[in-house]
Amino acid sequence: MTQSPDYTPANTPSARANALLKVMTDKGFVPEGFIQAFTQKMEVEWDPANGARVVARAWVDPEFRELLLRDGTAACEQFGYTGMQGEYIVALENTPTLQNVIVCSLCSCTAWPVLGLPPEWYKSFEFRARLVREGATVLRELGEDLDDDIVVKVWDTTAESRYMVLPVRPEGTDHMSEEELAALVTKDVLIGIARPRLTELASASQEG
Amino acid sequence: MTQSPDYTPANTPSARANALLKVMTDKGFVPEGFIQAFTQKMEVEWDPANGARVVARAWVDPEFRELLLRDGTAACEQFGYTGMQGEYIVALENTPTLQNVIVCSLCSCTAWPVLGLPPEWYKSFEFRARLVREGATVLRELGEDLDDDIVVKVWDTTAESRYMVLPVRPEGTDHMSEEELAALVTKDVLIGIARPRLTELASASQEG
Amino acid sequence: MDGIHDLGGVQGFGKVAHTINSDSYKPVFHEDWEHLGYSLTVVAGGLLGAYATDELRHAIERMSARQYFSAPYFDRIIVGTATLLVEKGLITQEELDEALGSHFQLAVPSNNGGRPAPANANSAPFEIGEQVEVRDEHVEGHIRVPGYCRGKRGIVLHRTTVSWPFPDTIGHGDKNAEHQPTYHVEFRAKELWGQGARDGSVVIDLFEGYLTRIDAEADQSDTQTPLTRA
Amino acid sequence: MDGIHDLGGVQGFGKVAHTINSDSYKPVFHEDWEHLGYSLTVVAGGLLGAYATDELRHAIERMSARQYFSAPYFDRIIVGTATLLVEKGLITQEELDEALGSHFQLAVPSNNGGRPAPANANSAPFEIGEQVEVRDEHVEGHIRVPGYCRGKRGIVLHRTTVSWPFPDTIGHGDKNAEHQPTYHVEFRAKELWGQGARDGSVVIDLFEGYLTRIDAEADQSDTQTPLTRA
Repeated sequence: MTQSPDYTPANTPSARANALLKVMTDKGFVPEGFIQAFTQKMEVEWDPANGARVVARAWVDPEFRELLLRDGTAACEQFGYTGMQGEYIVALENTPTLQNVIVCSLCSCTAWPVLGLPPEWYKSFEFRARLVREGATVLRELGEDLDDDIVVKVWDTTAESRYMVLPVRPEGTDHMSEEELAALVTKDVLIGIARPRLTELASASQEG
Repeated sequence: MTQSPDYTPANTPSARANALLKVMTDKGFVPEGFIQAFTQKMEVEWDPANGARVVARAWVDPEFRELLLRDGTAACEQFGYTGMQGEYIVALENTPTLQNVIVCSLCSCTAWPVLGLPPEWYKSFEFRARLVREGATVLRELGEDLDDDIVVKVWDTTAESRYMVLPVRPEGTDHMSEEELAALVTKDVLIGIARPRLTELASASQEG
Repeated sequence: MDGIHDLGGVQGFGKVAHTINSDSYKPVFHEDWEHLGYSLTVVAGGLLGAYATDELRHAIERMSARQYFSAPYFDRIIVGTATLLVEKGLITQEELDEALGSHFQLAVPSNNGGRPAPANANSAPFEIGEQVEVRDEHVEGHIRVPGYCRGKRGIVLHRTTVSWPFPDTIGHGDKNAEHQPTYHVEFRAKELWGQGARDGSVVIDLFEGYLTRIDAEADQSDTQTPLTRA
Repeated sequence: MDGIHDLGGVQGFGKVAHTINSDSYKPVFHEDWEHLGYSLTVVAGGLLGAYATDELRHAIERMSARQYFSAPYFDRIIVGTATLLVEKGLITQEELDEALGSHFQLAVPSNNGGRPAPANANSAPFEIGEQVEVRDEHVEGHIRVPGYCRGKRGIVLHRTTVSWPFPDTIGHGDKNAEHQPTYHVEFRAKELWGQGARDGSVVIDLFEGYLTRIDAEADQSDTQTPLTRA
């Protein structure tokens, strides 16, 4: 033989997924309407705007900030951001000289209720392999060229803690409402590959 | 995007090989007849029967055996088994309680002139990954179930030494000629995954 | 297991295909089958209770290297889910093949039954600020220690207030797994990647059983890079 | 580099597809393009002298994980050869694409220029029977130290009578590479894989620059598994 039997599968990911769906449905394993409802949850309910609201609250409410850093799960519960993959939430506090970044080198663990499902690039082999070894370089390539005096601290999500980054509130935002502040906090900011930027207000708002 | 750009190449290994051949030929890089002659060398000249002849000689000639173990390259040169991937040959002496086995965990290095080109299984990810960690188990799975008192010594070909295994001459072969003895030494015996067996004389002869 | 999924620090990977804040992340799914990855595994692992999350992780880790690296993300979830449902006897390979119209390639069966948490060699939980060492173990079954921190030393930043079943046990379906807290352990980049590494650190979330206390008396070497002599 | 090609000891791989003495090994090639893998790389590296063997190894190591694991063996040689010929300016990506009629995927470019052999920290060559330690290094470029022996200790069985250019240098095309002998170093299985490993050993062929002498005075620990505290 010249190659392993699984070298070129004779079927596609889509066909495999639908075959498994069919078998599980035929067995009666899949409750009526469950997949639609769960997909709705994944597509709409779990949203980075949730994490953004938590961050904005922490920026304007010192007591809440203290709670968020002490017990992230309890703080997020106040917004109703709980449940699957949100059972033990830990907020990571950035400072002007410290940038926290989240990765899951072994698979794809993410705090779904506050960050939304992990994006493709977060699940990519490239991000998983490289972030823990050359964090600052990866961030620069992604477009966040941090000053040399900023230390990158990478959090590898290897167990059941689920992280969200609490960024530094940008200067020049004193006049902003909590809602306006939340619009500065993108999904990339919550994962930690980006710092919030005032100029992104407009485009971030469009993203909903 | 949902996958890397190279996920499903739009072309086949055969097409890529022939495209490279065309480009190199168009540039005038490929001398007339070279590929045919080199392929002949790979298919015919480099043959495990060569290593078998070396082993058989060592079994019948104590002086040659001493040379083979001291300077494998010089010993093989006496048969004309030299050149590419045969520049520094080291013979590994089995004993009744020691079985040497060769692998190249990083790629596929092999002593071409005495063993022939490496077989597919030798280049497989499975063999490369597992032999250095669980040699005895791999040998058992391949069909060589060694007694527990036999220690497996794996040689990882990570630099320029090229190995061949010198097996123990089986009992009951006193009457055999050098040529008959050589027929006991298969490619698998030279790599070290098998010990020579008297009963394999017939089938081994057929392999030429 | 020291599998090909253990990608942390593996070199040769190119640029991450992303630019910051360039993606709206909507729609969440890009192909119409992708939502089935999570939906079906939540049905199987959650509603049916057929397996724990660590069993799903282990099943995906057991995919052949060729299959793992060629399968898109949600396809790996599908293959892991199908593998476990077959292994648990809830569906069969034949049913999958028939529904698919061709062979449904599953993950490679496990060759071992996992292990219990290491017997408590630590007299007490680790404390914040304490230096700990990751056990230098080679475990054949499921484990949640990335290879790059094995045998390395770091500082405890946090001990979780919740405990979870030990992955090496529950990952093989053994519901008697000991519950343990995990620790956020910070490792300096130079400890992990050598003196040539840039400043910075990596914090890894490690179950108590993966860690050992450093005996101050036995530790006579440099505490920053104690295992490196070069 | 700590690449995905460094497969020694990686777990999760199934049975080797072979049974002893079952294969006649003739014909040597199974598809009519396979011989081109070696033929063309011998033309390019040998006749043209475009690159050294370690450069070819490095080029193959630089293939993306997806490409590496999905490509058959001789295809990897073709891709490595094509990559180097393009990088050396002897052919172009466009010529390959045109001949192929679609995109010819090459390996990922190197992000570094290799390194010289470590300055000689050893006062003399290592002797047969001497215990040596493999430097615990993380090298970004080409290197011929399999990851599984990094930082481990073994016994020298043989020093080659021939010297070769240091792979980390020549592998990046630097012809000023220092020539060094290599050593056959034997490592006990338990040193490599922990106390649970079965008896046996692995002998690795290591360039002098990858090894360090063990200072007997500094070595106060158990010599069999000196780096393991667990």
